Amino acid sequence: MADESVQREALIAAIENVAARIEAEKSTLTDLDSAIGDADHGNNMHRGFEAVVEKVDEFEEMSPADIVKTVGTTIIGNVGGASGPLYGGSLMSASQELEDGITAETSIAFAEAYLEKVKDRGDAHLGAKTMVDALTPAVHTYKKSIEHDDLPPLTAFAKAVDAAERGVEFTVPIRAAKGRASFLGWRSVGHQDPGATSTLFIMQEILKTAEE
Amino acid sequence: MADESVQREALIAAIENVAARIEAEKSTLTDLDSAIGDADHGNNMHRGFEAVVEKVDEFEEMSPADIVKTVGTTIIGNVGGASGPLYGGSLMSASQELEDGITAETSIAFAEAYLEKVKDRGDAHLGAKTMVDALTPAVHTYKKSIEHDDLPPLTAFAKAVDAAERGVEFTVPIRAAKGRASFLGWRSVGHQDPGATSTLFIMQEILKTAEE
Amino acid sequence: MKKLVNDPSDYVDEMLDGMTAAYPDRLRRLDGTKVLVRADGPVDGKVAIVSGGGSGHEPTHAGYIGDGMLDGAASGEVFTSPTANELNEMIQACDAGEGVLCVVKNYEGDVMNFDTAAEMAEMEDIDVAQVVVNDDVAVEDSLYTSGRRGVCGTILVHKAVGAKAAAGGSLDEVQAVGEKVIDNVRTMGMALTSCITPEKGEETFDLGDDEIELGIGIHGEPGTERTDMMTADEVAEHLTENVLSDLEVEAGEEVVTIVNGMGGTPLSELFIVNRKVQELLDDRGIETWDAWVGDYMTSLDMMGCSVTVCRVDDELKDLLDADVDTPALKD
Amino acid sequence: MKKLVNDPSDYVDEMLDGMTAAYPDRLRRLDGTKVLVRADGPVDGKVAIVSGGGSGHEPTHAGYIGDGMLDGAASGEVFTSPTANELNEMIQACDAGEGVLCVVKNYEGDVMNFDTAAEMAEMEDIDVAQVVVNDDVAVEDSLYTSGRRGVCGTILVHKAVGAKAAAGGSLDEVQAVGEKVIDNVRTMGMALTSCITPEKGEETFDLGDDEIELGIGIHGEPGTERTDMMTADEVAEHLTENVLSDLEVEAGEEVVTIVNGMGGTPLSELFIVNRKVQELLDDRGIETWDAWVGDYMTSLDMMGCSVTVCRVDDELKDLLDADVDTPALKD
Ligand SMILES: Nc1ncnc2c1ncn2[C@@H]1O[C@H](COP(=O)(O)OP(=O)(O)O)[C@@H](O)[C@H]1O
Ligand SMILES: Nc1ncnc2c1ncn2[C@@H]1O[C@H](COP(=O)(O)OP(=O)(O)O)[C@@H](O)[C@H]1O
Ligand SMILES: [Mg+2]
Ligand SMILES: [Mg+2]
Ligand SMILES: [Mg+2]
Ligand SMILES: [Mg+2]
Repeated sequence: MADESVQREALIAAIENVAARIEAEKSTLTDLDSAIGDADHGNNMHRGFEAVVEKVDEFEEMSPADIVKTVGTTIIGNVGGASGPLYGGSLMSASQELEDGITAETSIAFAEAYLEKVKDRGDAHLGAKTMVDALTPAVHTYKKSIEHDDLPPLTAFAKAVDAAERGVEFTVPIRAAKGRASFLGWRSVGHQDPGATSTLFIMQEILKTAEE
Repeated sequence: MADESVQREALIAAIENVAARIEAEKSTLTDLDSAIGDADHGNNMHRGFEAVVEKVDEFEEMSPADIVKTVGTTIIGNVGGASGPLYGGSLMSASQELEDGITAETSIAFAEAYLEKVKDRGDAHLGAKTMVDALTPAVHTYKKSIEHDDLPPLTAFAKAVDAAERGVEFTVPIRAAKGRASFLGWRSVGHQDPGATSTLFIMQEILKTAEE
Repeated sequence: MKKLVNDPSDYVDEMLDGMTAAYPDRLRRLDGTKVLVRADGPVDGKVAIVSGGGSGHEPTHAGYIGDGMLDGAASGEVFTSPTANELNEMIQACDAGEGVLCVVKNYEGDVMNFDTAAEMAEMEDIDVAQVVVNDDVAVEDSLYTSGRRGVCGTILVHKAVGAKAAAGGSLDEVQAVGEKVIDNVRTMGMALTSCITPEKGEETFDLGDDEIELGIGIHGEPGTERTDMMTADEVAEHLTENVLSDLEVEAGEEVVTIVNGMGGTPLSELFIVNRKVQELLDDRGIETWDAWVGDYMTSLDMMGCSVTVCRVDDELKDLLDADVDTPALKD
Repeated sequence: MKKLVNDPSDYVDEMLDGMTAAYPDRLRRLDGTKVLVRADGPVDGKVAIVSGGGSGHEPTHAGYIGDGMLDGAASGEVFTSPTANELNEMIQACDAGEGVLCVVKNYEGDVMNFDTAAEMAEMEDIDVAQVVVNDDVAVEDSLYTSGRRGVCGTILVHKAVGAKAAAGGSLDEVQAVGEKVIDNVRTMGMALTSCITPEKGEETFDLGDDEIELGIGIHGEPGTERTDMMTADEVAEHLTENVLSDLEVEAGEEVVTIVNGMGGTPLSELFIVNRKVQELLDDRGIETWDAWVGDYMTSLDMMGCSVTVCRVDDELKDLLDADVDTPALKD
């Protein structure tokens, strides 16, 4: 993989693209959260990434691992709600896996650590209608595509995004067991999970940046 | 004029017709009061006449003066608001003029006393956009038709009703100076006064009963 | 109509039963009336303070019954003055021999019925005095009105006269305190939405999505002016400026302020308005001695607020600060 | 959207400024945060009680800061848990060396952020304990939920633990009182209308003119069930029956009840509901030791109410009766 400064620039570009996408999808996410939650997911994510983008200048001096960690702590410090600790805490903790730079190997380790931390914090199993349902197929597919199918990381990541998309769609017909949507009981069936959706948007933007 | 029991029956019939009319026009009156008041004039009048009708049995034993007085006290005791003391108090006090029965003469005295009492209680001059604007032309016309034009009381009263109608219409284009509508200032212009309207309805029913 | 209501014609009756059920140790209902009085009243040796008016303004009036404030409150139908008969029963039930002060808001219905009730009570040899509150600056006092309306400033009148009576003031002294508050208190209100009365079941006025009413009273009547939607700061400024200029408060003077909710306004929004009100007073060098924020005198479910400013001196500060123990106001 | 608001993104910030402007002697804002603490805190020798959660529930939480109740309250954005960083700052600012009890409502966001904050604070050698309130019986506690939600019963937890701390209870004792209230309190709520959040500016759920939501939480989320419009008595019955059967109260037991408004409901309607709630308890021989009626924990401008019942023994009665002096609750 490329050297640190190239990685840093790519990471910063990805972060900026993610932030722009979140801003553009703010009301989509909030509307999804209106249906089965409390109508703030778009605002929460937007507030977090707005704060992240304000730190971009500082990123120029940082290693990729530190950048990811800072994104995590910034989200923790600005978002609140369930998505704050889930996104922020997991980024912060999984960033350790990138301390030796971003390689095919470390990116798998990062993805696995991130998923583990989300599941741990949120205590959500697969099928509970949360972001875990988007993340799990994506992480499984990414790891398998590289380790078993020997695909290049970019191709593997494109497959992972497809997998996440199917995960998001899977959240629609099932009953929530975690998060606010769970309080709705059977009424949560038929609605798409906001957190799974924002996870997909983020992954799509990372892919788009990498492809450029 | 007819003897006391005939008068009593006519009076009771008139009261019942008035009560029915007020019930039928309840929402008309309330809607007028919504526009420039507090949306309760129909309910207030209805509550009062409902209570009056419940007393009809007692009326069978009473003189016309006592019936009118009881109507007045019943309204005072059940209506509240501005219309309670205005309608109720004036009926109560003017009923004294009927102590010697209902004649052309006593009916004029009653009408004048009633108007005086309304003006006195409400401190409203002509043109203040209140029930006084319906009452004044009616009382003046009634008195003049009998005393100067020698018309029979029924014809005089029909003229009085016409006069009241013109009074009601006169309330539309003027600015209120009394009652809740006065708080609206110029915004009261263009709306018909609820109290003048209920006064007209009452007179129309009395006329209708007398004509039957 | 979206209301927690059974038969609309039982609205006031059931509300009063719900109040006595909530505060059985504090409130007692006079049989067959819509009058609530202190459970421990009449209070020996004390001038009685009574108030009343249409319902729909809760916690006004009955929520202010108790030590240091009201001895009785008469509730009419929604937005309709109580009858003179009920007011008379209240006056009689509350009198402890020291006389009764009636706090009346300046509406013709209220004034006429209280006048009649006072006449009735005086025939029973009860000393009755009256103060008429007219704090609403939205209505100019001119040939074209019956004076200004009484609105949220009434709460400060209740508090001050209640304290004076509790402190043993005579009927004259208590009345004088009421007049003093009335001379020094001004209010102006606005509505974001109309209220819906239970009997009518619809908005009493239609307001566009981008319109508000300025200069409303507390009976769901339209205001003196309809304008485009404003920000909270603009609303606060408009109301405060009107109130201050009418009251002619000067730098260095001390005031009590009330940002009052009309019933349907979230408390959070009232605090947003209060922030600006206090900033404006600060800018003018006027000192807020005490700031009240909440629903004190409402119009059912109306969204909107009013701003009240009352100039205070040492006497009024003592009275407004004095002990009070009622369902809606405690010290 | 009809709100008294400036820039919606300043909503919470300006509301908090409006609160400190109203109660400068009582409340102090921690610089650069959305945390309010007692102006006279930390209180020597006393366990600190802190709470927090999303905004939009006013007077919850900051309205309950004061003697006998909370030492600090953290406000998140509207309906969004505060961040762990702010919660940590609050815990640190409120600790007087005797430890800090966090009263948390059972939402994953609140729980996760309070957990993280507790970890942070413990690294600074502060004793932190937690109670998690989950009084909402609308949500069955099953495989399919993250347990029940915490709603209006939280106010009674605040009151009881606040009293215990004021009386010198240790952190363990205070926590035990919190658990005891939680074991004995149940709530269920309903909505006539959706609320409108300032950022979204529209209803969070669409409800027909003849429909209501039963089993709502306090964040504008739809309820567990949508039904046809009901009368006030039917609503009271539905909520009360569900609460009582979950709590398994028996004849002869004593309870505190709360009929809580969701923010846009007139007080008059809450009393109409309370009337029926008390009638139902009476019918079952359950004794209401105290009845609260008002807006204690709201959802912005939502119309609707919740019914809370809490079983009390002598210990809880003493604590709920103890002195309290906060903007929103006084004794
Ligand atoms: N326990 C959990 N485990 C995993 N994900 C969760 C959990 N709880 C909530 N989420 C995710 O968080 C999303 C909601 O985030 P957000 O609306 O920002 O927070 P909040 O629910 O506090 O309002 C949900 O759509 C879901 O994907
Ligand atoms: N001072 C007054 N003098 C004469 N009539 C008045 C006066 N004030 C009000 N009215 C009449 O009373 C009517 C309103 O009655 P109503 O709505 O029942 O009472 P309220 O105004 O107390 O709600 C007005 O339309 C007007 O005709
Ligand atoms: Mg949410
Ligand atoms: Mg009227
Ligand atoms: Mg009226
Ligand atoms: Mg949230």
